[in-house]
Amino acid sequence: MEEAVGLLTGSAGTAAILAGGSDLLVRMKGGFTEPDLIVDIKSIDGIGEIRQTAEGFSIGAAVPCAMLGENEALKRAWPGVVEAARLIGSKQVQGRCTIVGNLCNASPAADSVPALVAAGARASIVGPAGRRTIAVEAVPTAPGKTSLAKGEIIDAILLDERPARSADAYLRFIPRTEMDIAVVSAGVSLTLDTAGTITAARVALGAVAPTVLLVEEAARILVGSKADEATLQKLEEACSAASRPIDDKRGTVAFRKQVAGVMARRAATIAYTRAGDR
Amino acid sequence: MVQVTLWGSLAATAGGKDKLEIEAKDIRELFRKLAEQYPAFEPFIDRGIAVAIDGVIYRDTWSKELPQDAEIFLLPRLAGG
Amino acid sequence: MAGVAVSTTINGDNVEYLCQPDETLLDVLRDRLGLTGAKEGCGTGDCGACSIILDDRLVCSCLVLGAEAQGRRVETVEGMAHGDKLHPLQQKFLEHAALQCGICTPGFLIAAKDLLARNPDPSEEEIRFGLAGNLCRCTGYDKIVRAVQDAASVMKGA
Amino acid sequence: MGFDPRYLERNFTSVGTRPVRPDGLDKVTGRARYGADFNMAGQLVGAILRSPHAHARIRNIDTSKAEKLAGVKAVVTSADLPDLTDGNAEMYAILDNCMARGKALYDGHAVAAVAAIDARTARKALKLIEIDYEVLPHVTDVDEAMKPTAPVLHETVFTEGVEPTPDKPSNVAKRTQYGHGDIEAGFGQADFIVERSFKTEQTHQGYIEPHACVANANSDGTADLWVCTQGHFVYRQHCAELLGLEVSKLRVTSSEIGGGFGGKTHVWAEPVALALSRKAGRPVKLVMTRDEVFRASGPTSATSIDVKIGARKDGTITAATATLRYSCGPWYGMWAELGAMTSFACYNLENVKTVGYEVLVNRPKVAAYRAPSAPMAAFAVESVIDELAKKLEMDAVEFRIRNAAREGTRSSYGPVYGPIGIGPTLEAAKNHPHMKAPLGKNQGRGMACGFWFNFGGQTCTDINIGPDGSVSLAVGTMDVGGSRASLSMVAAEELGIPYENVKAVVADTSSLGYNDMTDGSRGTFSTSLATISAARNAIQVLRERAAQTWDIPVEDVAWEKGHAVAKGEKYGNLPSLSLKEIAAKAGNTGGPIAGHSELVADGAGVSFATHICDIEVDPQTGATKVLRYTVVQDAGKAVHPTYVEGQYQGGAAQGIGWALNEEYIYGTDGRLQNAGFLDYRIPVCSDLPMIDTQILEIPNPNHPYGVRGVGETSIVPPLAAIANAVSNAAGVRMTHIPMSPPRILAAIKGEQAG
Repeated sequence: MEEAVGLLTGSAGTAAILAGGSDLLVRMKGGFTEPDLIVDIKSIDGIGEIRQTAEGFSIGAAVPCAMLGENEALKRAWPGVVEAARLIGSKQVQGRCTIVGNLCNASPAADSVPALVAAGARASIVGPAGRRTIAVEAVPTAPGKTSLAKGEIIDAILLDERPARSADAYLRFIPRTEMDIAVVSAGVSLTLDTAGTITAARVALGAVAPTVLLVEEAARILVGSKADEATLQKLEEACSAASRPIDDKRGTVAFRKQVAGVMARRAATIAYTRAGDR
Repeated sequence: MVQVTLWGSLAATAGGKDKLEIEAKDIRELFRKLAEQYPAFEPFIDRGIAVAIDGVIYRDTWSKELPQDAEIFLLPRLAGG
Repeated sequence: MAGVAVSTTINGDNVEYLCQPDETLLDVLRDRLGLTGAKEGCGTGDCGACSIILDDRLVCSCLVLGAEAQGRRVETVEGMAHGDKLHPLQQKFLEHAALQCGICTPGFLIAAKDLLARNPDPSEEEIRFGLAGNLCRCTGYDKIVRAVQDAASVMKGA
Repeated sequence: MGFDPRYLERNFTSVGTRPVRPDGLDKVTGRARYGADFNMAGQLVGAILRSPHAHARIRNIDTSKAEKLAGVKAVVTSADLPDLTDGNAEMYAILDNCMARGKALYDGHAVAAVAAIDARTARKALKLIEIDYEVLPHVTDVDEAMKPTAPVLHETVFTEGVEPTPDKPSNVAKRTQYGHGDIEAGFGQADFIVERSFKTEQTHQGYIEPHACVANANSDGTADLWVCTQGHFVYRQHCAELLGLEVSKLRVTSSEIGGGFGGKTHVWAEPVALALSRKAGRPVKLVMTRDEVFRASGPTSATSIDVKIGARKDGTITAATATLRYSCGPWYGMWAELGAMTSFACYNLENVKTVGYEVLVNRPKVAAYRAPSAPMAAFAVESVIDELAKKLEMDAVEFRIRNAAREGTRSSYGPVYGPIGIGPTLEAAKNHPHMKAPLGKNQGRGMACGFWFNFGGQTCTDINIGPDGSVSLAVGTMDVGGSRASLSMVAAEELGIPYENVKAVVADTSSLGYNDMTDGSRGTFSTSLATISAARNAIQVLRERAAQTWDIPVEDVAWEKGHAVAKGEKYGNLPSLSLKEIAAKAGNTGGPIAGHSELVADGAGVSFATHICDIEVDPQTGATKVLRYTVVQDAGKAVHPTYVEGQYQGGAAQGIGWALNEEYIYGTDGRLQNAGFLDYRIPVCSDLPMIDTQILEIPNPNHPYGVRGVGETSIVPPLAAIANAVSNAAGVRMTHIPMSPPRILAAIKGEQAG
């Protein structure tokens, strides 16, 4: 790890970190980037593993997304994060892509990011100045841009242990059934009390702003409710209102605003059912 | 004698007339007479023409015989995928 | 850039090659090693025609660098048959006419092999989603799905 | 060769069976060689520089820096491809498309090319070519391009087909008109009239294999080209004409083809590869990237269509009109004309009129795409037919059956139909269980008909009989989806031998006479005619050799089930001679035994299909799901039914993609925004259900077995069938294709808002 940080810090030209390569190689193919240095981090000790820690889970930066779906404990604790990670690309891409790569690519439409933000995940960063940990939503700052300093590498994503009656869910809208980038997406994480009342909630929306939106108003609406129809209607409206999307080749402003609410409502319903089942 | 209908853009080459009666025993004679009467027709022959004889579409094979009183449609050579 | 020396295993054989650091494994297979079974349909991981299995994981070889194959195991369509005996998937693709132009076929065969290794008894829906990373423009997928279903039942019986 | 009714009684031995295709083994083992799988010793890598502008004058091209880069062996521009087209507008358009001459006419238009020792050097060299562009105003939308204020692509284009010819240049290259009867009077008799406007966006054939070739041009005027193409003889002709080569000195070998669907019917980069090779004195391999395939090779037209149909209360259509505007890219085409010819071809109409406008826009040159132009016209017409049926309170199938064309109907494009299959496909659809299956909430059923002409054309085929009695069949039509199997079956059928004894190959251009390309659904129709003819010629030789062996007159020798048989009581003791026995003695009886044929296959026989589909619409997101899909189509006679089904299914799948998600998306800057499979969304496996097929066999009177082409018609009905299903499910008429979720949701919201 020190060697990788040293290489990246010392490089004079453009340097790129290679983990899964499913974004980097596409950018290289398209001529959008011609790195002078490519640092393959997959051989760094432990970076290809999912570890259960005292606090929860540590998902190494080189763990391909397919591995998340093969980890039963993680699936049980964070089903929404796992389903989001497993929606990135095809089976072929799943065998390569990583959630850290998805995060650092800083696309507003990244699938795993709204789920990670809703989950309150943190990024563990190693750099020339040592180690630091920040909330995942603080990593992307604009499309294609991150808050990472030169030489810094995210070595893992950290997820908490789950309290009882907690669950998350992620839904996205795509025109096909597979192989698309999210037109809009929503991640919802909930904790219920024994009576089924929501005591904690986080709602994040993707592809409706330059970076993933954490919609606090939506969380406030959910907390104290039992995800009844009136609450879900308010949630839907709040999420549509919070969305600040653009028109582009994948969708229109009107479509994104409207469907963001629909996705949030449906994800909340799934998360609520899941949380009640445990 | 055969009844010839010039279709689509071909009609313009015959001064807007889209129906002609021509004495021709085969496609070669038909084309020759059309080109004599309507010089603007010739480039279309070079481009390729489809000839429908009593409903069946043929290419421009010169020796194809035209039955007496046949209904002939001249269509542009088609493009396919 | 200086070349990278790579030692790897391809379809069970030890192979050594020299490649550029930014050269994809697909280009190495096709242009340096003469293994043209994997095809480049897009070069961006969107069509699956270059599918291979790398250390038991299905990947697009256009999204892997040649240098990354160092010390790993690569399986391509050229390694599916045993001598003159076709893999059941290959046989069933032939019998069901699961190919028309055939350009996507190597990728489908490799992806289907990986699918059946993980799930020997897939439902139609599981096959369809399992093969969603492979584009076919000729068949409408109908006969491909049937061939995989048939191969799965043959392989279970074997 | 006319249909031989005896075949109806006859039991075919090969035709109609489902053997494994001869090229299958190579394709499942990865050994089959496609365009990019071929290499020559010492080959260079070619790459093309493309315009980033939709419309720009090229003031100057400076290639000096690129030429000086180490490893660069040739740089070419339009100056290296002088205009040899001699006034042939179609060839000039192809030349201008291969390499821009003075003006770049679309985003992706080739402006220069290099050949270098490797790909990296070639890419670097492209960046060193300096082009001085004067960016011009552009237009990419078909309706916008027709406006008098639109930027004009060519000052030399004055609308053809209008009297008098306009004195101002415009983007409307041509107007065409088809039809018969009295439209005004017809609408006067109508009790109900439906009139609507429709739009369809541009789509790409989407073949998975990018264009690829290896070119080797020698200084003595000879050249070789290895290429993926639907017609290697046509590519030879194009390349020879554009480069000033003698046709017979250019040998073109077709590789296996990874899909074409019309997109590989004329040259794109092949002349450039030859020009590079000629300049460099070395072979050059040129392979397009996927981005180049989308930006610079053959999409279909974007369209804008108005349709008006009137009917009496009893369900008889009294009049129908359509105005069709089709984009052609920057050069003249016949795309609107094909739309005008096909739009009402399914119906028996007394009064019909269609008008087509060929419209030039700053988009890539339009190429044929499977039944070119017919799907969009069918979408517009079949949508209005459905709406009219509703107004009449008639069942949509019954309404179509009542008005369907039949033998003796004057078609909307002119000629009178012989025996045709539209009625039977409609009856089959009406009686299909799919029509009666229950539908759930938010689900809708739609159906539609489609028509395509089908072609014949020039065809040359050889049959050579080996000394051991095995047979080689050399054809000149590219095998795009199993024709080597079907043609081997036909050869086996005629010769009376097992299918396994025939080996079919696609011969190169130096080994066989000229063949038109595999387009217009002509492959199996035309080449089976030529194969039957060649086989019968070979049988004539076999009979002569048997006669010689027996020393009897050839008239007394018949050919039965693969054997020469002496006819007549006086030869009662002569055992028959098998093909194998005759072949073994060929050296003693006159040398090699072969059968050849050169012909123009005519009378391909028009083709009709009816499709049924069920769609579920999510009213909150506009998402669609195809629940069930059925294709009913007339094949005349299905030679290899499995591959006929494959054609039906494949065409339907392409139509589904077109209907729901595929489209070229241009920015206001005139640049294509989705030149890749990520955002140009062709259907994936999980998008589709199984696609049911029903093959009808209404013999084509112009083929001995009754065969009709089957390749294209299956893409004609889906746009309309799906639009009708979505409209029924969502409760709002969809008029813009593709019916992507944002368009469906906007339509639903619009309807709710009133």
